Amino acid sequence: MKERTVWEQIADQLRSRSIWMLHYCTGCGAMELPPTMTARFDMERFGIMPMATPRQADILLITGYLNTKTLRRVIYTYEQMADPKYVIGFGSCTINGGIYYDSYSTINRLDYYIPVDVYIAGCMPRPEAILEAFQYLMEKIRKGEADGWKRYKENYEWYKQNQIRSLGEVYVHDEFHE
Amino acid sequence: MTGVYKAIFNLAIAFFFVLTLEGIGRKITARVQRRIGPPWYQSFIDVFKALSKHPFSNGWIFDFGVLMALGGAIATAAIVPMGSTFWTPFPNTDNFFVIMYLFAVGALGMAMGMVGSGNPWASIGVTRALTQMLGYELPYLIVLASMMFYYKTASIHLLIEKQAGGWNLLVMPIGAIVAFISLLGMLGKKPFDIAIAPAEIASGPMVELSGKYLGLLHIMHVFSIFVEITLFVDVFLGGGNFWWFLLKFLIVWILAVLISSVLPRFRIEQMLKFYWGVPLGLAFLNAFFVLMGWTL
Amino acid sequence: MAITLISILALSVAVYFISKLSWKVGAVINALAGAYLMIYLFTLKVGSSEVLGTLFGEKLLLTYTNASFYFSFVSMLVILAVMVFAIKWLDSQKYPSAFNMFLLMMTAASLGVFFAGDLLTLYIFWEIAVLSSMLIVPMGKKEARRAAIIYAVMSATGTYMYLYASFMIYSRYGNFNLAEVAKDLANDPSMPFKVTVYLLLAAAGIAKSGIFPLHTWLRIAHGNAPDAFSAVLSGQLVKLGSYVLMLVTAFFPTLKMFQGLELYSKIPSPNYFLLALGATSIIVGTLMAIKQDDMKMLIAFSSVANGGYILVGIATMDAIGFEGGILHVFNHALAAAIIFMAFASVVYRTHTTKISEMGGLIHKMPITFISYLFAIISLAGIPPMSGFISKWMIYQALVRKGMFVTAFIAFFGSIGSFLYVFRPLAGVFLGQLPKKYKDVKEVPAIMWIPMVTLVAISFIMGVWPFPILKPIEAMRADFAISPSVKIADASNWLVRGVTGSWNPVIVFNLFIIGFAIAYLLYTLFPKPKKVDLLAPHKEEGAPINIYTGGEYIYTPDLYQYNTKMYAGFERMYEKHPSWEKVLDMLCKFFHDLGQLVHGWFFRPSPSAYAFWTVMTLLIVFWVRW
Amino acid sequence: MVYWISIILMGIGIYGLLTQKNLFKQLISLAIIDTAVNVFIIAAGYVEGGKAPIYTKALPSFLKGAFVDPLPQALVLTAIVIGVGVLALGAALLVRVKEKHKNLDVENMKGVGE
Amino acid sequence: MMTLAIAIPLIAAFLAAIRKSWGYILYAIAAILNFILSLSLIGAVPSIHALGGWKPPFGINLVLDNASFYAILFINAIFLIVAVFPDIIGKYATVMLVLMAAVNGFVLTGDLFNSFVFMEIISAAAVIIASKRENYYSAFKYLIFAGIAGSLYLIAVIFVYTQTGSLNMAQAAYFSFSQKSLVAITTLFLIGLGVEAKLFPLNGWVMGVYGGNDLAPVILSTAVTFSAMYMMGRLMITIFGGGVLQVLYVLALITMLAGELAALYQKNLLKTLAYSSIGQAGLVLAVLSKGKEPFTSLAYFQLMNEVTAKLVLFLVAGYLVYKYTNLNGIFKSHKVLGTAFSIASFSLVGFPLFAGFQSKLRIIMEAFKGGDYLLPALLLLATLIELTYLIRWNVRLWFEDQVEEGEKGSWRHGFVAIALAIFLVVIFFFPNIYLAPASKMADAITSVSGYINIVTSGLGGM
Repeated sequence: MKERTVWEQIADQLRSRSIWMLHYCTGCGAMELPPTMTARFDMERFGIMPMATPRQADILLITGYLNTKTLRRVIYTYEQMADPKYVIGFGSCTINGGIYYDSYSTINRLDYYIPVDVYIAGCMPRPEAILEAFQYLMEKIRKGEADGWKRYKENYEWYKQNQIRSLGEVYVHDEFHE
Repeated sequence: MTGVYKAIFNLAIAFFFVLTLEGIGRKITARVQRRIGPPWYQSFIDVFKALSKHPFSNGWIFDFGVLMALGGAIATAAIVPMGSTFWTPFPNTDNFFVIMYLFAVGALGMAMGMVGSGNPWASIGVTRALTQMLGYELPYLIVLASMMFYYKTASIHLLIEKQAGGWNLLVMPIGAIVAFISLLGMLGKKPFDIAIAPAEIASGPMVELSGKYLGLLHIMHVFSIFVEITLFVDVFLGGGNFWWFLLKFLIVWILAVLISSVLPRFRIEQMLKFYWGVPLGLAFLNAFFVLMGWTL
Repeated sequence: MAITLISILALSVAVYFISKLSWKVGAVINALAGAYLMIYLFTLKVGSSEVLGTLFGEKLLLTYTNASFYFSFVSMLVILAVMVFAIKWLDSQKYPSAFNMFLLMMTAASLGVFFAGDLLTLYIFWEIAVLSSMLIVPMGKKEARRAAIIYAVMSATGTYMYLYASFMIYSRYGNFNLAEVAKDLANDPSMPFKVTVYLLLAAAGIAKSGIFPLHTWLRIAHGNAPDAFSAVLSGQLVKLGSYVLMLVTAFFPTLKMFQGLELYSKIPSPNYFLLALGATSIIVGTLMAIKQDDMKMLIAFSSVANGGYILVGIATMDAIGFEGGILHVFNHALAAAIIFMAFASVVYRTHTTKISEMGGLIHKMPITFISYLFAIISLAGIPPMSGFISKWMIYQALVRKGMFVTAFIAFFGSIGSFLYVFRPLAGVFLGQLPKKYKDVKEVPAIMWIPMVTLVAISFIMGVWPFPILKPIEAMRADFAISPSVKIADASNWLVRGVTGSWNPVIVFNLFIIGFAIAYLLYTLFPKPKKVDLLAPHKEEGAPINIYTGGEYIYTPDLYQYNTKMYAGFERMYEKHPSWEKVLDMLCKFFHDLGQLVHGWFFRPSPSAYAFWTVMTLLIVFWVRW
Repeated sequence: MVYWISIILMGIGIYGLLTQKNLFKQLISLAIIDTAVNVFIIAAGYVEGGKAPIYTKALPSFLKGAFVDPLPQALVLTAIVIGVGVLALGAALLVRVKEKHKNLDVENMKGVGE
Repeated sequence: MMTLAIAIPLIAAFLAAIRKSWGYILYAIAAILNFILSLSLIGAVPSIHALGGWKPPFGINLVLDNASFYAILFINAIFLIVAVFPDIIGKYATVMLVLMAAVNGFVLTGDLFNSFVFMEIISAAAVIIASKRENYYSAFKYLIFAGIAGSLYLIAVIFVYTQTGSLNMAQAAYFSFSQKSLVAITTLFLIGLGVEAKLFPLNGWVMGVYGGNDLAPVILSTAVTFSAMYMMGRLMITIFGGGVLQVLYVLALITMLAGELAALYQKNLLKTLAYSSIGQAGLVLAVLSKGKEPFTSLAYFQLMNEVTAKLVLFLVAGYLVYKYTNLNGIFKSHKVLGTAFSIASFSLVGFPLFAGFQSKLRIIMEAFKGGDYLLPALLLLATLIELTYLIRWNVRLWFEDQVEEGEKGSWRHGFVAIALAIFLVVIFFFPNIYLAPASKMADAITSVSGYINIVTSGLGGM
């Protein structure tokens, strides 16, 4: 790992204090986010805020399971985010496919397709776990260890291969989209 | 030459003070909602973090628009008098209309750049912002026009001097109330954050902004807030010396934040109907009172 | 003057035959003639006067005043630009020879209107200008044929009222001479006569400059005329109307004429009536412009609104308001000319005027875009372009006079203008480029040079407005409009109003500094990565690079927001009463009346003829006995 | 008395023009009006108890002045000629009208638009 | 010598009736001779010619004063212009010759009954001309109308005779009628002449006749209208001064508006122009009915302008309407005709640079001077309507997408039309070409004593 310059260290400090989050939700995972945001747990006190578009976001929160159809969107969204960007895999679905692991269309392991910085285990993880994960991510950022975005750049070919293997072609191109 | 120094001071105050206030505002909102909220310096972190990221640019008009927006906002913030004749950078040029329209340069730049990003959400947001402008500007301008008629001047620092006997808030309270309601719209605070409704149109004009573009526009927004509230403080609260000015600024800001933290969002035509209803009527009532000489 | 005008009129006929050989040569001759006229304006001495000829025993007088200079200068600026523009643009037109001829003819006639020293000369040149311009209009789109008729009729409505009033004046004072008439009117004891004459004379200006009851021709005529000619229509011809309105409100001593009729704030009620019409046209123009999908019609309605501004400014009977109104003539002329030329360039390449069919042209036609951008900044009245100064002056006057309702309308129009000028900006130039325009190119230099020149002039006048304010101040001195404040204070770099002043140079510098600071900040932080907008032309299957909520969109037209942009606002007045419909009803009424006459008297069988003969016999006997 | 005849004839003529749908009947009505006018002219020149205005050498001198005015009669001759001409022209036209429009009834004529 | 003006065409007509194939040539010769003759008459003004040596007020006499001189000059000039077009005249040369004789006679005659005879001949000839191109029904309607009018005219003549004991016009002018009989006489004359002069509501025939073929409007709307207007002035002003002039004024104003309104509604080019000529006739009559100078001269000035413009319009329209079925954009193929048409129509409207401007503005000006505010207002309203449909036609004929392939045009039409159109422009710059004759005509018409003097003393002519 390259040594960070002073500016980068300062920047990492700032980045760890201001985490703007884009959450990809399939349903059950998103259930746990409102309590995290609202008065009970209040994630804004750590500078974490939900954002509307990938352009503005720093982290991509993947809650719940992915399938071949949604994975395209996730990859696409991830690529639209500005560097540096981080990914949190939320719940066991992103780790091993969760309860739908044996479905023909379920993506079992997110890590093959985009680099994940932090996983949150559980089905479902409690808000405390989410906050814990954020704290952990902040720590990693501060240390400069949250380098998923760099890994993605370096190993782009590998990620691409995985994506193509699973999806056939990453960007949809058929008669409906012309 | 002193004008230039004062202008630079203006900008510095605008940047640091308003960013601080933003943090305070978020804190207050959090407290209203029984949360703890971020620290007061959170906005600084946000701005500089945004600036530190590696952004995407959607073409030269996108860049140009952002620069024009910030440039316009800086130019406007530089000529606004801060509460007293002494803190007036350019006493010959602090005409109200000049400020209002110079302010529009920034808005236009932002609108152009954001629509230049090619994203329809941005266009929708901008059209909403423009429509909203149609709503809040009219009552505001009528109140200001009646004030200029009353004092026979449009120069802000002269207006401040004329209030030595009593604040306009007390001289024409109706006008002040209308202006404050318009101010809420200008600030884009909660019942009137139609343009950047994040849940509806993916934060509207800002949809394509990443990294430093977001940061620069945030700074522009900061200057805009400074101009808007400063105008209100100068024209209605009698300005005052530097510290008084800051205090009044703070109070106005907190009031706006408090109101916005408990209200939901209007729909666009609801907003128009609202502004063209009671506030506009009151503005005309105020103008009528001024014409008749019935001021307090 | 007389010889120049007549020779230019004669030259215009010659140009037709030259253009028949080669229309390019004709267009160049046109441009040279325009340039000559432009220079000629500066060689003329203010106050000189000449006799054009004699008609009905009255001398036709040409007088060169400050107002003549100012208005002809503005006109020539616009016309010259369009003439140069047309050298290349004409190759997209069907009737280049006739266009050249009528354009030059119209130029000479308009100058004649501005030079006219008496009512009759004005009328003659006015009709020539109307006729020649009316014959250019139908060369445009299909709808333009109807437009020409409507234009002719509306214009004639005003003109004939003017004519009627002119002869009323003549039969009373035995004089057509403007200066004499002004004196006579000031001393005339009969108030009804003065009011009638005033309103009837103003009718010509109202019809021509598209003020409220007679504004509907602007939409259809400007919207469908040949594209470059719309620039002349909106930038120059409409100003003929403003000139007449200026004559009747400011040149004629209305304050003295209508003493005792003051309605509000020392404005006599006839003037106030005009002012109300102006204000109405601001509202109508703005609201209608906001909902247009055709970009030329949009700016046509904006011309209605701006004509209203000019009238409001002039009719305030206030020094600064008057100057504001007159300066707005210049500003709007330039802005409208640039905008229409930019649109002509766009149409030249894309062959459509529908906003909803375009988008993203900025990447293909950047210079056109820049011209349009600066023009709308001027049109919306934003510093540092010149458009702000005139609006500022008009506001000053309105505020000083305590005319809050009018001020409200002026503000409404001003903010409304942000809305409507943004619509073509976003819909035509910004956003996604539809596939069919992937091969569009920037227009040739001969077309963009005039636009850019006008932009430069407007810009310079915005930063340093004193040269253009000088003739206006002179005009105000001629008409002795009070209060006599010094508005243009060039030594202190200030533009002064009654309620304050501002320094355009400082404002401009501040803006430059602000922009520099912004640029500094911009370069300090990480370099951006350039992404394409939706780029369907690059390679098939490439991903879109703008945020689409994770969706894949390959058809850029679908990702362009340019229809019903202000749907929320438009919905509030979608059931508005339509003046066009009222006028249509009027037309229908006359038409039906014709049908009635036709059916009753002209079509029937011999029996009916016999009946009418007998009836006439009986009626005449009855009447006479 | 003769005037009355003229007026009645004229009334008949006008009534015919007003009421008849058939073009030929209208033409006849016109002819009746013509006749009415002619009668009127004769009546105008009539002198009560006057003799025929035939001027011979044998005419006694006391009869001078008791002539019926001869000029109107001369006029009537001309008028009749003209009337006949017009009538003939009208009749000729009606033949063509009938050929072209298949009918002489105003309401049933074909191809009479506008 | 005046008699020749009637005699030449009549002789030619007899010859033409004998040898049909000579018709056109005879017509052309007669038209040229007549025009030269009427030019040469200038030396003979003022004079009268007593037919058969019967001195007025006993016999029929022809009167040549300024009014009738310029009228026949103008009328013969029109006949001469029409002579350029053998294709328009076609088989109708004989009738045209009769018409020429009748119109000349109508203008020249100084005898009331004689004028009635000529009027009937004009009507008969006009009816035959109107029946060209199988336009029988309209011709028949015209016949009925003319018949009724002729009867009324005749009754009026007889009235005059019973009052004055003479048929001589000068005698009638000299005689002072009682007010009631004056009214009765003028009313009957008004209606009798009103049919030819296109007075409302006696102008129903116009649409069918003018709109039915190419010959009728060209000659009827010009020469015949001119003679009718001349006679209107002669009878209503010179001979029966006063009388029903006010009624005429009102009817004329209604005529003007009704004609223009109906033209606005009309969709057919020839019929539109027919209505337009009704409107213009209304204007001329309205001005004429003022009964005094300078209105009379302006009325004739306007009439001359209108007739010239109408000649161009009807020539072009008649030519095009029967050549093409769809006229859209047809001027693209007939540029010269189109230019002439446009110039004539602009002149009709009264745009500056064209003749109509001179006359219309003068009328407005004089009306104002005379304190009449109604006429200018209605005139301008009518002009507005006129402008609407003329511009509509111009735009349609020039700019609409061409449907039919254009054919090669006739040079005769092009030449004559453009020459007349340029003449209209010339008149704008030198209005005296028309205004001087018009004012001389008006002088002669308004001067009652002058007319009586000519007839009673000026027995010089042949």
